[in-house]
Formats: sequence, structure tokens, C-alpha cells
Amino acid sequence: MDRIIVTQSRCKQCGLCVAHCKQEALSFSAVFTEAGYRPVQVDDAKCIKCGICYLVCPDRVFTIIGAPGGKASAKQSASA
Amino acid sequence: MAVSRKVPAIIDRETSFCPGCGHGIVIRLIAECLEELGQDNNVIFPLGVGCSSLLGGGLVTDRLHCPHGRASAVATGMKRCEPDVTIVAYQGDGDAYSIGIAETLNAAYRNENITMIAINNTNFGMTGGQMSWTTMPGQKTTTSPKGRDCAVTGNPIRFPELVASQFDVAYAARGAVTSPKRIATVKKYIKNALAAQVNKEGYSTVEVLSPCPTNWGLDVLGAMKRIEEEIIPYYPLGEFKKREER
Amino acid sequence: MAEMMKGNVAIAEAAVRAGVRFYAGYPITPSSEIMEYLAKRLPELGRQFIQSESELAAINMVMGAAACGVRALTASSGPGISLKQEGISVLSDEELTCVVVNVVRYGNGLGTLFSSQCDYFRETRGGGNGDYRCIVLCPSSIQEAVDLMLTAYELAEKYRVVTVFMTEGALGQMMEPCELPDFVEPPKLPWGFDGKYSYKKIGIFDRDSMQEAEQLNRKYETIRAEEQRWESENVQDADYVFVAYGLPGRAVKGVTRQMRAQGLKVGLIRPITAWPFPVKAFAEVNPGVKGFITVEANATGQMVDDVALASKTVFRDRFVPTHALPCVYGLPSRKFIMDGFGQIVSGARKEVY
Amino acid sequence: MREILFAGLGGQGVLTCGLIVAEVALFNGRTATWSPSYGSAMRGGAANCTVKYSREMVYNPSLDEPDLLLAMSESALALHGHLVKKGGIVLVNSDLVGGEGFGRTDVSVHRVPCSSLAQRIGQPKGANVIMTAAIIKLLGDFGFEDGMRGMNDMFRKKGKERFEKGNSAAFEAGYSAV
Repeated sequence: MDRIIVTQSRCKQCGLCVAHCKQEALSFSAVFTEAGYRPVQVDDAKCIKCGICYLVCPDRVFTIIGAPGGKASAKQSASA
Repeated sequence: MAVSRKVPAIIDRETSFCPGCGHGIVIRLIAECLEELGQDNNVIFPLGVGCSSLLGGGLVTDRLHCPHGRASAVATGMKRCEPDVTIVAYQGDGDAYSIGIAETLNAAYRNENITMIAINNTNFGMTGGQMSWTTMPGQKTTTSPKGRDCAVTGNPIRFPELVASQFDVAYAARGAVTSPKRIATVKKYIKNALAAQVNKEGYSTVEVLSPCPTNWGLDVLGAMKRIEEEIIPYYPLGEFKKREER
Repeated sequence: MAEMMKGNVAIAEAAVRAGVRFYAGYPITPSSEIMEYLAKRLPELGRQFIQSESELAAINMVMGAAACGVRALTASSGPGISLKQEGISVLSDEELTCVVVNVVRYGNGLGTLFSSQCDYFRETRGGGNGDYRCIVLCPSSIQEAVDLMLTAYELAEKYRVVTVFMTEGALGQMMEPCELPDFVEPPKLPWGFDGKYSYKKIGIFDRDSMQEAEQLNRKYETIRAEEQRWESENVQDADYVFVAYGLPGRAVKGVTRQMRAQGLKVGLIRPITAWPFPVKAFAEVNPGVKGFITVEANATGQMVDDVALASKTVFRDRFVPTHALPCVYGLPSRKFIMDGFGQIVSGARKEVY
Repeated sequence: MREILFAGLGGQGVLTCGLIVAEVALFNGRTATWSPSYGSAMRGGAANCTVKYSREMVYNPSLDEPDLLLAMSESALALHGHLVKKGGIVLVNSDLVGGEGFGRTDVSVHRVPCSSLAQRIGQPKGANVIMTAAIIKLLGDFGFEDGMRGMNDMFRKKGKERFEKGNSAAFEAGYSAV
């Protein structure tokens, strides 16, 4: 199954991913990171794992894991 | 079914760039290209001074902080001693084109088999946004407080065009990181540049127009918009020397 | 059998034999024969030679080669070495190793082409920014120069510093018989980059400069304690001890031997390392010595500072006057040395310190 | 110790002349130094070198007080004539040097028309070898055979043995000219 991993601790809240997400699946979290940013969070119901966020992100926040078969489901919000 | 996208291991750590800085995107693209070319465990980065030197902490590879502007000369020494290792000089516009123009141009002049990636954000980012040789006409910086007066300072330099038209180089291109499509194109250029080096075709360079929201006093999207509206018209995107022309 | 060889050519061939794999440089009289020779010689052996666009680029190319763990060389003279100072400072900071040959010529700015020792301060103090030291070797004959070249690399690599090979225009240009050393296989130094991150070098922003400064200082203290080199003679009973290095050192040696034969109690200390300065040589000097006299090919008397400091270190309980006889450039003639000595002994010439 | 100053114009072979004398000394068990004028002086037309040889170390290789001056040109004599040691020797190329303005009586002056002599023996480039031989004879440290062998040994080492016959002829001519 396809997955998206968001390493929130790296996010600097630049907003490029939010602006470019055609699915409007990304938004800023209400909780601050240690660095003082409100990191991006993903609405897994809307995310189609297209990878645009990975492409535009300057800060290595996103990982997309594509898997054959199965529905895209479980989101992992990893804080490394 | 989604395509897997994972940050290459050699850069899979936090960066210390400002939010929305294009450096982080370009470095990831370089790392992806190295991985795809099988060079990610066969690479040395001579790094410029300026924001480009922040790459040092973000890279898990051989790398050396070079004196300001001299990365292409250092890269030359490295390549001559390790001809089968991919050498990527990573520099900003102030480093490569202002203080380092002699070393940068001469590496291209010799058609040294290295790749020079220059991040052009039209100012000296790290030291607080002073004018560089790529600062736009009329652009206000901390050292051109009334806007750059090209009658006094000279005109912004177009490096890829210069080496493509005057020197016998293998590859020269310019891209921008303003949109997913443009980012994908920059990646193609960087991959071409690195492939040219791996194939020992000679000097390759890619300049990337990149935002500096902090020093431009704009938000990230506003900075991207400025590149599209003001900078790209002066600095056209594209390949000025293509590999297949050789 | 010893063959007549030109100094610059002998130095270049000695570097080849010491395992130099990379040279970058820019022409400047009186050092150019070194690069001219290597332009032919290094490619013959499959090694690298680059005529760079400037001395600035040359030292940075050397830095790239040094970072890859090969024995690298650059050579120049006065103003050319000025341009290299930035790179030498960075090499020192990164603890990279190379040899920089300075075939010294006289003058400030563009200077002249005359043989000289006017760069003593710069080479022994370091002309670049920061808190670093270079080991400085100063041969007085072509034979000594070729014998010291491998040493120059071994010292650089033992301590991870830059070695400056401080010779003089006249030594570079002259010929005398010389036997070349054997060939050494060029090493790949363990800290050299190979593209595989096998030596985990860290970046400038990851380093603790305060801690490094202390480590560096300890390293320099070790070099000071272990690596002083000099030649001396007749110092145990000397009333006056001359101190001179390089070709003037050799010229003074001849004159002091003549003076001895005439019954004058004079001795000689000839530094072979200008840094670390051979303070230990002064411990062997007659405790009743009346003065030290430097003979230097510069205008201001530069080494006299180090001699005065060495004297202070060794003769803690008494003041020994330190004089300078600077001959500006070229080599001091017998007459120049004898006249100066006469003035010192008669009190007509005042000490510097 | 011997000190010899070889002075003339660029192209007259004075540097080689000095080197041959140094090599002859080396060949005959001495040590020797050869120190040229260099750099921008080369462009001015003048050329000179100092050779010193000795049984022990040569301490100061630079010009001091020559035992012998070879003056291949008028300007060489004018510039350097006063340096020669009292009782020393001045050897001039009498094809080019008139000798006017050289007022010293405390040195012995020898005049060899080496340019025309070289032409006459069919070795137009051999003027400097002629003077080399003359110098060796005048100084008297090495015999004819020792000088000749030392010179030929040098050219053989340089891979220039094809000039040996011509050089030998010039050497013989120079040796008999003083």
C-alpha cells in the first residue's frame, strides 16, 4: 500500500508544499516543533501520494512509499 | 499506485537554510541525480563560502569548505588526483561569479571535467543580502540601497551563456525552482551535467535561480513570484550548451 | 656521482623523487624553472601538472589535491607567495599538507628579482589570517635542498601542517654538484578523500574552534620541542656568535672559519628550520658570550627578533646584546661581514636588542 | 679557491663557457659553483656568471673578487674590469674589445680574437670554447688533457657528443692562443 511519511521535526513551515498540493491535503499543524515552527500535516483521506510535496520541499520532510496493490491508507507522522 | 520518493541517504538530515530557501531543493536534486547515476558513494563536494557552505552540515559525503570563490580551483585539484570520482563544486552567485569569477571562468576555460552548480539568488545571502554580480538592475540590497545602478556597477552577469558561447564546455544550462515543473526540469539539467562529467565530456555547469525570501523581504511564495516575473525575463531558462551538440 | 645541477631543477626533481603527484603554479622569476621542469617531468610519470591562472588558483588546486591525500607542491616567489597566503591559512586550518617552495626575491610589492631573505617574517609568522604555523626549512646548498625535500613532506604529514621550503633566488638559479635522493613511492595519505566518505572529515560549522585551538597549540608546542634543526660550530668558547641561514649562512660559515684561523673567537649557528627556530642551539653557546650577530639578506633585520628571543630564553640571568648585519639582498661578502663585525666590537654599531 | 667572472652579451655563450669550466673542475676532483645573473637582466643583452671552484666547500658562490675576468664585450670590461683581484687576469675578446678605458696596470691582460679565430678554424659557434681553453691554460690548475676530457665528458652527459670533434678543435685553438 502507498504511504506518505512526514518528518515534522524538519519542517520550517515555508508553505511550498501546502501551496502546491492540488488535493489540498496539506495544512499546518496547531502544535509547534522544537524549532518553533508549525509543521505541515497531511490529511490522509485527501492525499493521493502524488509526490509533489516531496518535489518542492527544501527540507527533506516527505517520504513516499509506493506499494503495488492495496489502498492508500495508514499515514505515519514520524518525528525523527 | 504511487511512485516511491525517498530523500537520498547522503542528504537525509536536517538543513540549516532559512525556510523556503531554494538551496535545500537543489541539493536534494543533486543527491537524487548522483544516486540515479550510481555516483552517490563516489563524490566529493568542494563547497563555496556563503549559504552554500551550510551544505557541509547537511551532507554525508566527502566535502571541503573552500576559500571564498575558489571552489572551482579546488575542484580542479581534486579531479586531477581522483579522475574517476565525481566532483561537484557547489557555490552561490557571490562566491562563483563575484569573488571567484577568475577561478570559475578558468575552470570552464580549461574545460575541466568537473560540475559547477551555482545557486543564483541575486545577492550575498549569508552576509545579509549585499549586492552581487547577479543582483538585478534597480534591485535594492544593503549595499545598493537606492537600487542597483548598472551604469556604475556593470550589468548582471549571465555565466552559463558566457561559457557556452565563448568556451569549449560540455554542458551549460539555467533552471529555476519556482514550480514543480521547473524543479523537474532543473533535475534534468543537473543530471545532464553530472552525466557529462561521468562520461568525461568536460566542464558542465547549471545555474539555478533560487529564492532568498529572508533577504528579499518577501514571503516564500512572493519570492517565487518575483523570480517568475522579474528574474527569469533577464535570466532565460534553458540549455545553452547541450551534450548532444558535441 | 654528483652532477652539476641548477638549484630549481634539483629541487623539482627531488620533489618528484619524494613522491609529489601534483603541481600547480604560475610563472615568476626566480622560481619558474621549477614549474618548467615539472611541466615535462610529471606527465612523463603519469602525474599531474597544471599551469594555473594565478598563484591564488594554484594554491587552491594544491588544496584540492592535498584533500585527496596526495603529495602536492607549488612554488613561487615573493608576491606570488603573498597570493597563496589565503590558501595556506585554509590548508593549515583543515590540517591538510603540502609543500610550498618560496624562491625568495627582494622587495615589497612587486619587488625586484634579486636574491634575498626578505620573506623571513612572513614565512615564520604566517602571512594568512589566524593562529597557525608552518614548518619552514631553509637549505644553504643544493645538496641540502634535495636532501630536505622528502623531510619536508614527512614533517608536513607527521604534524598535518604546511611546510614552507624557503630558499633564495641565488640558490634556485645557481648550479653546483648534487646527488639526488632515491625515489619514494607516492603515498595516498589516510585522510585523503576517495569519494566514499571513508575518512569522516567534518565541516567548519560542526567543529569546536576553541577546543581545536588548544589542540593546535599543543601540536605546535610539540613541533617546537621536537623539530628544531640547525648546524653550529665553534660556539662553546665564542665571544661572538653569528646567526645566519640559507646561502648567507653558508657564506658566513666560510668567513667565521677564516676569522677563527686568525684567532678571533667567533662561532656560527645556522638555522635549518626557521620555524621552529632552533633555540636549543643557543644552549650550547659560551655562557660568557658577548653578543649575537645576525647576517641577513634583508633591509630591516628580521631574524634578529628570533635570535633575541632565543637569547632571552637561554640566558635568563643576563642581557646579551643582539646585533643585525642586514646586507639587503644578494650574499654578504667577506668584507661586509668583517667591516660590520669590526663596528660591533668597537662599539660603533649599536645592538638591535 | 678560484673565482672567475664570465661576462659578455647574450648569445656569446658566456654562461656555457662558465659551466664548462665548472664541469672541468668537477671532473678533476674539485667542487664548483656556477651562479648566473638572471631575470630581467637577461633581457638587457648582458649576460654573466660567476664560477668558483675549490678543493673544499665553496662557501659564498656569488661574485666577490674574481681571479679572472672573461670580457667578451666592451661593456663587460667596462662594467666588471674594476672587480678583478689585484694581480689577477683579464681575458678579452679582442675582436670586440678595444681595451680603451681600461686603465688597470695591476692585472695581466690577455687578448684573444676568439670570434675571428672561431671562423678561421671552421667552428663559428666555438668562440666560447676557445675562451674556455684559454682560461684553463691561464689559471693553470688543470692541464690540456684534463681540460679537454672534462669538457667532452660534460657534452657527452648532455647527449651532445656529436659536437665533440668541433669542440675539441676549438679547445686546441684556444689553448694555443694564450
